[in-house]
Amino acid sequence: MASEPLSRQAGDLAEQAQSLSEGLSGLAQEIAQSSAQVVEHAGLSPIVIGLTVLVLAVFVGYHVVWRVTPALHSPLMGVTNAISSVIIVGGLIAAGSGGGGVSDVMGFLAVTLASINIFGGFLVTHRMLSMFKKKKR
Amino acid sequence: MASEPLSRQAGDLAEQAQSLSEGLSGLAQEIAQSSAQVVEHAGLSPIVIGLTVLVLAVFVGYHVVWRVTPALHSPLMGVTNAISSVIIVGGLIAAGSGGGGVSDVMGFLAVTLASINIFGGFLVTHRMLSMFKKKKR
Amino acid sequence: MDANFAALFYLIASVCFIMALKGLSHPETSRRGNFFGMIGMAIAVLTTLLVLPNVGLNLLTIFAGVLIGGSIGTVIALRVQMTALPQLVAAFHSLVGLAAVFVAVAAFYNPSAYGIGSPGAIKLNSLIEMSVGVAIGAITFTGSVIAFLKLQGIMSGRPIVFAMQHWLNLGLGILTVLLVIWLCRAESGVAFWLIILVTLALGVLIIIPIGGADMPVVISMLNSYSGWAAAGIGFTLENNLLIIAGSLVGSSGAILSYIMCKGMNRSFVSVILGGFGGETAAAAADLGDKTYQLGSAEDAAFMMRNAEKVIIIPGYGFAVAQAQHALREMADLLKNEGVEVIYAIHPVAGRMPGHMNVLLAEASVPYDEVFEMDEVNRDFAAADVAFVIGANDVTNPSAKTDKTSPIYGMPVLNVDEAQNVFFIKRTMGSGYAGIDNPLFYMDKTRMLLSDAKKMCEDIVKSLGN
Amino acid sequence: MDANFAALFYLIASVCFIMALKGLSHPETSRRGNFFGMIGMAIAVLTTLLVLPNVGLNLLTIFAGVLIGGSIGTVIALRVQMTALPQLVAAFHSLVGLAAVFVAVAAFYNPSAYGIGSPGAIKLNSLIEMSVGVAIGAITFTGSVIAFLKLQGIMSGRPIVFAMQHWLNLGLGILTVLLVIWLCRAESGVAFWLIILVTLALGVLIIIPIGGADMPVVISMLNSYSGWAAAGIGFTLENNLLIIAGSLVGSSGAILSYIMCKGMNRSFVSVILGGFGGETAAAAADLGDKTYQLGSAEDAAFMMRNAEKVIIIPGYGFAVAQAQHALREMADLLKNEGVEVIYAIHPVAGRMPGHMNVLLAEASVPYDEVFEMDEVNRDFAAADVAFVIGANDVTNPSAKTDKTSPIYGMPVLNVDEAQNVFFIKRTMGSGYAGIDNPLFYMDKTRMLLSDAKKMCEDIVKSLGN
Ligand SMILES: NC(=O)c1ccc[n+]([C@@H]2O[C@H](COP(=O)([O-])OP(=O)(O)OC[C@H]3O[C@@H](n4cnc5c(N)ncnc54)[C@H](OP(=O)(O)O)[C@@H]3O)[C@@H](O)[C@H]2O)c1
Ligand SMILES: NC(=O)c1ccc[n+]([C@@H]2O[C@H](COP(=O)([O-])OP(=O)(O)OC[C@H]3O[C@@H](n4cnc5c(N)ncnc54)[C@H](OP(=O)(O)O)[C@@H]3O)[C@@H](O)[C@H]2O)c1
Repeated sequence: MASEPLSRQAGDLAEQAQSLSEGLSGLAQEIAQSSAQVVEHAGLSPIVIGLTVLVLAVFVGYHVVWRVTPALHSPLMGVTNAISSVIIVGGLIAAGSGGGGVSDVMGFLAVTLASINIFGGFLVTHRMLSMFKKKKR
Repeated sequence: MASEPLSRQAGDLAEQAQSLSEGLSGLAQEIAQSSAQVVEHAGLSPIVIGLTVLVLAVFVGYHVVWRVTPALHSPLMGVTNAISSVIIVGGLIAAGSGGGGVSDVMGFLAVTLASINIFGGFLVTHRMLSMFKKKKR
Repeated sequence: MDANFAALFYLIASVCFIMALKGLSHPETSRRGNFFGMIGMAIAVLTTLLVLPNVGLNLLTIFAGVLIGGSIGTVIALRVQMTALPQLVAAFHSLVGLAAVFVAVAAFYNPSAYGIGSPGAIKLNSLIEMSVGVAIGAITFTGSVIAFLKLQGIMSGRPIVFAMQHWLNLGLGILTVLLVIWLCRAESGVAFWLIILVTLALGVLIIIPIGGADMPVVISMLNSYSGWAAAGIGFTLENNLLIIAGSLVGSSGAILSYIMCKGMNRSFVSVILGGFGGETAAAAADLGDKTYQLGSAEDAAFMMRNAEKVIIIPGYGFAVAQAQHALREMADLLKNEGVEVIYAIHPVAGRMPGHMNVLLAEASVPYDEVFEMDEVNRDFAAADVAFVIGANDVTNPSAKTDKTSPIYGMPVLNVDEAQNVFFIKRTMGSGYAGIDNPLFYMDKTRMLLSDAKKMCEDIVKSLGN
Repeated sequence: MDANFAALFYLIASVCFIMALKGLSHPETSRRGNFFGMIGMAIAVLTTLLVLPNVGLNLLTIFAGVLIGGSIGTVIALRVQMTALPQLVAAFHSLVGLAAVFVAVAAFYNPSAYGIGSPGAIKLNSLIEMSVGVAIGAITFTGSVIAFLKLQGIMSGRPIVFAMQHWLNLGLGILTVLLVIWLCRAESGVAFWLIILVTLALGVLIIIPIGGADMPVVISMLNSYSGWAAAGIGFTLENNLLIIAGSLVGSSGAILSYIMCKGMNRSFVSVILGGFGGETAAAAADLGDKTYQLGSAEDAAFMMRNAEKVIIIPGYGFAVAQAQHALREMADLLKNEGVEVIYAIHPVAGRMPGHMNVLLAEASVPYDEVFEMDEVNRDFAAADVAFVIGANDVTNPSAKTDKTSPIYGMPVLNVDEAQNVFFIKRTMGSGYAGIDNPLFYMDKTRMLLSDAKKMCEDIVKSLGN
């Protein structure tokens, strides 16, 4: 009699544990699903978002650049040169995250080169632009 | 003696089940975390993305509309009227997902009203534009 | 369809909309632009239908809606007279506003369809976006209805002003904000419907103090609003197409409002606060002691036949009288006699931007004979005749000279520089700005007091002899 | 910093960049525009530093890099002569290209820092984006170096052509694609470095056949490339700022290339395929039987002093001779005598878009005395003297009349319509396009064969007497 309840108890326990684990795995599935849904809904693929941004930015660039007066086309080259050095962001990530070895060196070099451009580009543009003066009347 | 192994067996079983369920819950947590990470990385908050798109689109709109020739400002009002009816997308979702009751009716009404605008707007613009003719020389 | 694919198609639709507006930069490309718009809309609708998970029989409802709406729209578009364009645009705007309200209501009662939560548990930011959308939509709706009624003449164009008006509006605005807070706290249906009611009332109250003739600015403003409403709902649906299209429309309306205000030399705020420009508000002042010279159709015909260059200045009265075809006939006869005839359009001639251009185009006047103010203003000095038809304010030289004039600083057409001036209008009364026009009393001016259409027909007869 | 906040700051930086380009629409607003650019860049850098999880001591490395790079950049920018702008831009572009390569290498060896996987297990799309970035970067690097060497005169400007050249380039291009496929399959480091090597070689090979004078188109094209490289890396980093800034630069470079090609009436493809425009390539043909008239500094001084209107047309030789200050002095003396002096700039005068404008501005010529071709071309008929200094092709009337001319169809300045023409150049040789100029042999033309700067100084002396 003592063994019976014990074994039954053990069976119960096992069953309980099983149902618990089943419940948990169900939960796990649910979580996985629901968070997958979130991904699907909130985040379109980053490529698609990037593409949207790219297309709009090209339209903006097209219109803005066509409005630049031809007299300032040289400064335009200077400014865009400096702006394209925004790639420094990539260098900062490499240099700043301490991956060690190659990545660190590359990051440092990228930051240095991009800095030459940023300072050089904006400054030379500033020099050009500050020469453009209106007639004194 | 028989009860001892049985109870031990039961205890083992229970322990196993527990470790199983623990493992499962760990798994569930991991899944939840990893998918949350995906969300965080791939999808910036949709509001931020929306804002980016909005800002760029406003720039595009600004430049494009300023280039519209004043002679075509009336057709411009016609076209933008039709384009703003793109809100029909919202109506389609309501009417097409069968939520029943209010939502269905609202969806139907929104689709109908937006359609008036879309057809009316584009057509009246077309009528206006087809009247603009160059001098025959 | 996969959501990512859908987003790509939506992007294509957005580009189509941008191309539609780009096309309007020139009459040559404008029709293609309009087609781009249609294609964009078709892509948007089809993509949405394909991305919906279980459309099934609901497709029938949708088709019914499109069919009914499409037929109504088509009939209206084909029947409407070009002189009634301002009203039409106002009416259409009201529909966009109402549709936005309906969409927001649907989202409130069936949030799961939009993926923004479940009934009673809608995401907070969605609730806020939704309230903004519904509020702008409701204001657009009733505001446009009032604008329509005023323009169509069903309601008097006179501004309706009363004490504490702006305070009342402010109060209702604050009330709306409080209701939105209530809605966000409790997601209460009552709060939601109260927001709709209050903003519907607000739409009426904002527009009634604005005079009938200021309605074009109002329409553009509401056009802009409807764009922002669409963009707001785009945030709720996380749909970039709605955000992009909404922004395009929003900027367009804002720019047109700005152009109009600048053309009238008035601030946007003064237009919106209202109380100005009842069509018949101000009586023409001290007319008594000035003398003017009446002319006849024969005088005009004789003078213009013997001119080398005639500049025609159409205005609001030209649209009212529907004189475009008669005018065109007159111009043709003159051109046959070797007279150079061109048209000069002031940016705010008529009651809607570009209004005159459409009317002239309707009468098959080639668009390269029609010039904007800036292009043509130097030519008046070399013109033998300036033929002003139903225009008034846009020719008023006191805008250039008289610092006390309410339109001082507004750019005007240099009609006073022409050798001879003819004015077709029915009375010696004033125009939209309610002020007298010194041009009427100049030696070189002849007043042709008659309906514009009738006078043109008379001149045509005289030219025929 | 939270990624969402960072994205907002990046958005602000993007807007700053857009405002920077917008500012350049007018000289008045241009300096403000440039400041916007600087602010945008500062925001971008600071945001990135704040969003990095564990910068720590690496901050020192970063500061060192910025300090070193910044100092070098500053010194160069302050020292460079305005006549050396084309070279400078080329040199700067090469650095952007190289930086892009370095970033891609860093991403390949430390992908987890960029959140694109772990070493040996990089996401497929990131691998593709990375290869595109590294390839464009490498081509930009070596291509710009060649352009720099040619413009600086270290390397001959003559096109270097050999048999099967374009096939070789095509072969290398295909090889690159194959290597990218290998990289995507195996994520092999060897493949990655081979891609870099091959594209570095490709950059050299693409540019050497292009003549020195076509370098400005090449520079713009490479500018565009560097923009797209940044945008490509923006996709890898899922960073909208890089995508937006890259697209702005990409469009800008493309538009400038287009403007230059149109100004030269050549197709972009013909420029890129090369073999044209060695500075000294074509000898001036059949000069023997035509006669020209020599003039002197005194002639020029006398004629211009007695003129009412003088139009000055500067060209490439003006830049080479660094004659800007002497010319300015000459113009001042003329203006003191009551002569109206203006400058006419052809879109492709000199060797870089806007080159002449910068040189004139350097000599403090007010920008409202400097006119674009379209603004000024009608004025030549009313000008007493057209004073051409170091320009040639941009005045050549055979572009208007001679269908067999290689520059037929290129828009030119109507110098032939002026009453008298002076040409300062050193020889009777041809300019960039290598063709003879019929203007030299007209009755009203006097050739002032001398260095541009010296001749201007001589004229100044004569005017002084
Ligand atoms: N275009 C826009 O977008 C816009 C927007 C808002 C406001 N506005 C305002 O509208 C005004 C437009 O100037 P406008 O010169 O075109 O118009 P206006 O100054 O309002 O003058 C119109 C004239 O037409 C005459 N008229 C009316 N019906 C006529 C008929 N059947 N036959 C002949 N003449 C008739 C009227 O004189 P009688 O009564 O004596 O006949 C009136 O003086 C400006 O003040 C502008 O600020 C324009
Ligand atoms: N601006 C751009 O963006 C760009 C880009 C690419 C190509 N291009 C091409 O460059 C050409 C520009 O036309 P351009 O008329 O300015 O130049 P050009 O046709 O190349 O003629 C320049 C003239 O300057 C003379 N010259 C050179 N050094 C001189 C000095 N120290 N003093 C006096 N004269 C000197 C040369 O004659 P001598 O040798 O006899 O002195 C030469 O004939 C066009 O063909 C254009 O297509 C321009």
